[in-house]
Amino acid sequence: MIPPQFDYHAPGSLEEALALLGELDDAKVMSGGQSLLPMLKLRLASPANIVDISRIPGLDSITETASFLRIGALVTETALEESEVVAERYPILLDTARVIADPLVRNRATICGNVAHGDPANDHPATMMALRAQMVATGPDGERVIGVDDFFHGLFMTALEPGEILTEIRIPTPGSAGGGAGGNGLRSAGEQSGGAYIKLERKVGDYAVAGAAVQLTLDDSGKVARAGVGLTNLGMAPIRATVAEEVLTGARLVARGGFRGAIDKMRDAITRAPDADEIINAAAQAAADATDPVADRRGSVEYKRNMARVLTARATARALTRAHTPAGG
Amino acid sequence: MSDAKPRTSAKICGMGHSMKRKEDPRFLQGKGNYIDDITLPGMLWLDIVRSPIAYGKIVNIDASKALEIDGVLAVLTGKDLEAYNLHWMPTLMSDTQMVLPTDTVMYQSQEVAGVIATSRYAAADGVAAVEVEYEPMKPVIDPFQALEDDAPVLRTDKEGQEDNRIWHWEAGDKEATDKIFAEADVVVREKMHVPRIHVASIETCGCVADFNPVEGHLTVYMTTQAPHAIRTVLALVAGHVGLSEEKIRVVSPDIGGGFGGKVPVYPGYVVAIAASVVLGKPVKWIEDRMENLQADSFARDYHMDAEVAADASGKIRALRIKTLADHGYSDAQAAPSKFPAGLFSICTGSYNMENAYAEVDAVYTNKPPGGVAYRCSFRVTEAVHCLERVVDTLAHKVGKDPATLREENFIPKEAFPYHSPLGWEYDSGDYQAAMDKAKEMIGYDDLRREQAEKRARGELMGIGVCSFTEVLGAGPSKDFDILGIKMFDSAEVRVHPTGKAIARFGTKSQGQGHETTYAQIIAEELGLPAAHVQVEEGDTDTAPYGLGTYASRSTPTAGAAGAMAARKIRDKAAKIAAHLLEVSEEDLEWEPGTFSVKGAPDKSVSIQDCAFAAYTNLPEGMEPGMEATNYYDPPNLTFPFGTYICVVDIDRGTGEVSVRRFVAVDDCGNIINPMIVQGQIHGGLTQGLGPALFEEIPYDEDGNNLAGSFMDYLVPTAVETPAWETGHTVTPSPHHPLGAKGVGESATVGAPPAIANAVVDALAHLGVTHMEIPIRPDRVWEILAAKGVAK
Amino acid sequence: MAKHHITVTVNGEAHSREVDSRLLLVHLIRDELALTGTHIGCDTTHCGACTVLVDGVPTKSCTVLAVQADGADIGTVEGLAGADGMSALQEGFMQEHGLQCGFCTPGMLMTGTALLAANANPSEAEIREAISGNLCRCTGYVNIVKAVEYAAAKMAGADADAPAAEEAN
Amino acid sequence: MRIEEKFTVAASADTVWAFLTDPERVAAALPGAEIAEQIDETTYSGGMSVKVGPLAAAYTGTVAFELDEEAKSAVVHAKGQGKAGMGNADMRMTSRVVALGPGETQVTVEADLSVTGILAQLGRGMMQHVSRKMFKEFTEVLGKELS
Repeated sequence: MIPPQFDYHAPGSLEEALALLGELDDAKVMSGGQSLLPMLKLRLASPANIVDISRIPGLDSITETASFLRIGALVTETALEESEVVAERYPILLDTARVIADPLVRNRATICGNVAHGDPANDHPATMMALRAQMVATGPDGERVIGVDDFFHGLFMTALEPGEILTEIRIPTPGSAGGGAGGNGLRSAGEQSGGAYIKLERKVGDYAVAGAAVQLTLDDSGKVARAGVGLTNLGMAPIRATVAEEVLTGARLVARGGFRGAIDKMRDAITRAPDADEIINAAAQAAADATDPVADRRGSVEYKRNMARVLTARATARALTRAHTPAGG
Repeated sequence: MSDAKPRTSAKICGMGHSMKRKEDPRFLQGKGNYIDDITLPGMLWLDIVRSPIAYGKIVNIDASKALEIDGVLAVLTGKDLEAYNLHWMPTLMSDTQMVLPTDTVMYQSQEVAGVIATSRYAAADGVAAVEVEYEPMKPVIDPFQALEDDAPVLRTDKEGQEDNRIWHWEAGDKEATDKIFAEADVVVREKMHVPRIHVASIETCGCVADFNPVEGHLTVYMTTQAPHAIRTVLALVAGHVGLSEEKIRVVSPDIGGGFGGKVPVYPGYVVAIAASVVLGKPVKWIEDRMENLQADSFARDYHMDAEVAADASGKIRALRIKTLADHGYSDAQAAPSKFPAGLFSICTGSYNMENAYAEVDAVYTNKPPGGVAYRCSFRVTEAVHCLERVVDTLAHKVGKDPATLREENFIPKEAFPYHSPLGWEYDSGDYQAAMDKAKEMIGYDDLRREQAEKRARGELMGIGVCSFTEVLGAGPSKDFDILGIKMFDSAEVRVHPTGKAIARFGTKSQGQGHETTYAQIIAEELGLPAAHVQVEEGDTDTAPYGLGTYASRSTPTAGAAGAMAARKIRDKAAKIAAHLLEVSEEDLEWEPGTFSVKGAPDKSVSIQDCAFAAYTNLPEGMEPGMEATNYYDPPNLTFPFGTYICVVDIDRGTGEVSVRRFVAVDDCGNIINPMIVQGQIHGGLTQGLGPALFEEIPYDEDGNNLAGSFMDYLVPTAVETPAWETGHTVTPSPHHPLGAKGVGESATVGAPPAIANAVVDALAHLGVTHMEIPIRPDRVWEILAAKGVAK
Repeated sequence: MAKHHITVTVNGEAHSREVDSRLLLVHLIRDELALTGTHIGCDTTHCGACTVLVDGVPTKSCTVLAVQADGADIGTVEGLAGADGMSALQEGFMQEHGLQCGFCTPGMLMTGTALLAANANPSEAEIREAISGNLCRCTGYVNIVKAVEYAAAKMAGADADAPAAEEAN
Repeated sequence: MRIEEKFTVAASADTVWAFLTDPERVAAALPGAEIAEQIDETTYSGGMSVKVGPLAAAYTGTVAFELDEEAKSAVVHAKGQGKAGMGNADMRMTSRVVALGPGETQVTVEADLSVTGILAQLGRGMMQHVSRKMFKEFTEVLGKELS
């Protein structure tokens, strides 16, 4: 398996990279190359030019500001796995990184590459949807910020223009107005959030049969203030399961203790409020209903829809547990 | 039944010692010499244009653009080979197979043209630039459809071929078997498919063909498990163009895994040889993984319909199996010529029964030709899977624990040598001992209790049992040959004056550790330290003729030959010792490495002393030197056996199966190197796990191979593979010189039914009696959903 | 198509070459530098037979361009052995029968070496996870896990006479 | 592979029928399709290039039209060969046009698509996604052009 001929360019700065993308015909941006090079070797893609951005300084950091966790274009999956702030505060990201390809691929593969590739079978897009991430595209005219909902256009298609590079992903911090699961609601005191990504794969290194990312923010009464649900490989593009999010939002999924818990219980009994399991199941079913999978060697349409349901329920349960465990759990 | 202590000291390191492998240092330091490591001066590269369609006419091949590429020297097509009558070649089963097509392609990824260039990269560019115009035809993919009256006849090249049938094979007494079925209390039946799989050795196939135009001599370095047989086949195929056998040298270098996939002659080898002959330069061909998975010989692909007749208590009375074998477009199996269905008639397994009848029909389809054995002694895996599955169904039907039902049907150990209803003479066995040990190791009764508790809670846990009997060591010359060449194997042992030795064999290791185990055999018999015995295989110019390594035949045949050759040398050494000690031969005693005088143990000479004397101080009239050759024609096959028990847990939400524990108790007779035997079992189990849960090569209706790369051909990683637990019993083979039986493939044979039985066992209370392999999560989930237990 | 002048240090030795854009690192190592211990097994970044260390990081060299490695420090299996023969991990593979055909072994060794550099005392699960990008068709992985454990124990100065592979009888 | 689609267009049945039976207009509505020349009364030669992100494939071949004016049913048989060993594609598509009202027409499309080669082999339902995407774009253009 030998790649076709192309010209390779390794710009030393972002400006240089953008200039190259402007000048060159049929140029493709490469960071870790772990998706692009296999496609070249299979001769499924044959760009005339490859612009390798991996030598550009300053794009490889993970930093947390008051509002965002900022992941640079060259941050590898391994770096994400080893990041303390990710482990402590964004376990859903750690979940996601850990199930991508295999450890050797993750040493080179980047988060931004995983997202920019636009492959609905990639894992990060669903998580980014659950987290309401923002994509920072840098082009000849500077930066523009694209909300995750507007980013994925279809099979291998994204909002990135040919001359643009995905230079950063911004994830709202759990404590920020974004509240982890987005929305514009102001954060109230005592909020807690947690998330989880669960992937069903046939073996290590496989694309997902299905994957579900769930991020929950609970208010101080234990009710879901905001919910984010993203799904992997269940349609032509990554899917945000908005109905499932609506089902979860406002629900109290975990009982409070003590006197307030007893009052809750009485009220729920009188109003015949559905219990937590029923709500989670309803959300999971709503997630399944949002999918549009095709049958392949990974399973039938019915199987995949059901896996969307099962994985969403499990990811929701895990997200809840984490929301109730200090420091992300 | 307990392990005998090794007869030799740790210094000599004969049988029973876990000697560290002699081949390891070079592999560990990156100094192995695999096919792609060979570079010859002036070497060119071959890359192959392959058909993207499964069936169709070639309208035109336009190589002009390829020839314009810098470095591309030539494009060889079927028409070019036709000029030398080299466009077709015989298969090992006396069928024919195209080298390159002249007009029709018969399967996806079939070789269509060869591009020869000065580099790997130019050759690949050349392949992409060759334009082939096809006129596609509707392929025949389903073997059952291939048998229908309106199916197109695929092999129009074969005169008199009026349908897609290749052959019909049967064994046993049909009438007597049918009679038992008609009167039996209980009959159970399962239909099952053991699907097409691929050995997927991590090293693909390849060769460097080096034709010397001045001397008319051809050297072929190639990934072959059977170099000598290949040399003969090459001479038969290309003798008419001047390549006679004395001018052909086949060298099999280090092999990165074989498992049966490196037995056949693939078109790529022949095209490389043709290119080297035409261009007068060395030509290298190395397959990539997609070519390997899509065009090399597959394994299995047996559709079986199995029935067992029993009395009301579950005592098995008879077995009846009807099978359809999908061979692709040519019967290119690597099997003994008189055994078109391999050793499938081992299908009565470990159980005593009155009668049995098995039949196999083979058909052509538009798929790659085959099949090879995938770490199995010629269709034993299919036979064992079939029997062990349907025996479980019987246990379920009569309400008995599957282990108990097996025990009640075992051939008792007093019954050996046992004559099976389908004609085998089992050499030795003690099936109950292996079962007892496996049950004890895994804690069988506790597991059954745990299962009952879990079932009550709605959790799905299963315990699977398999008690297989293998048949290895092909084979005795009265029955076994390949293209007429008897399936003996050989050893040649030379002891040098200083007491060191070289031993050469007709087999070829692909990871089995022959350099170590064969040295241990010589050490056992001669008392020379195994460290002082250099083992060589694979070069047809130096090694004695043999049929090669596959079907677990190395220890039963070449290993025996090594022992016999060493014994000849020891006999000669005894005479020399008597001469040196000035006593008669009858007065000598032999302890490994030393002859001493009976009653006077301090009067002794070492085997090294004898070796030196063989060159320096001979008894009068004795021929100098110390070497011997043996061509070993085994009197019978060997019949290793074992009991495997597997515990699985099933996720009711996703249908995922996880193998929690797996205990394998094997009996391969006397053990040469326990460490290596255990390693072989670990590997075999993993190659049983793969087909049971992951591996399969499916085709869509258009003939597209849907598992053509490691993206979809799912080789288990360390994460999916459980920590195997192994144990053994020892029941020596009475006819093998060392009492050994062979072990390389037992685990591949025994593991799939153990795993499948465990999954079925987990679902048995729901009325499930069978699961097709590979047991994919979606398949399990469909059943859970149908039974209303999916979460 | 453009050529690129690159310099790579392989096992401590610097090499300069003019390479095509598309030359894969594994082909630079095998075909140009004749270090054939690094193998090729799959082409689709699954098998890990081509694993080398790039600046200490285990990397599938079939999925990296040679030009991407310009300036890098590359380690291959040929560079593992010390003056006294074999590294602790190589010795572990030999003692625990962690290899059979030997084809995946160099990749396993490079991955294992990097694992032990990062984690001196990995658990069985950690070892299995670490080598999950390296396929082996012969050993069933059990003894590869033991080989890594052997090396960890030896490097920790523990009793180097770790018991060899014995059956659980 | 079988694809079935049903959609309504806000145009008269005759308008839709005229569109669906005009090779040039159909080609223009299919992204990547191109009619090169007319070979005979019902057959045209042409090409189709499929580009999905970095993934690209190009086919050349023929397309034949078989029309049943009365039943407003058209059978289009397209077959093509991919460049650089990409494999072959063969599609037999039957479209039926049914007037639901004066300005509303239902189109049903049934297509049998057979694709060989690497795109069909990648076990990810890639071709299903690609063909669904093409149909979707086609119906969008159709709707836009005629409404």
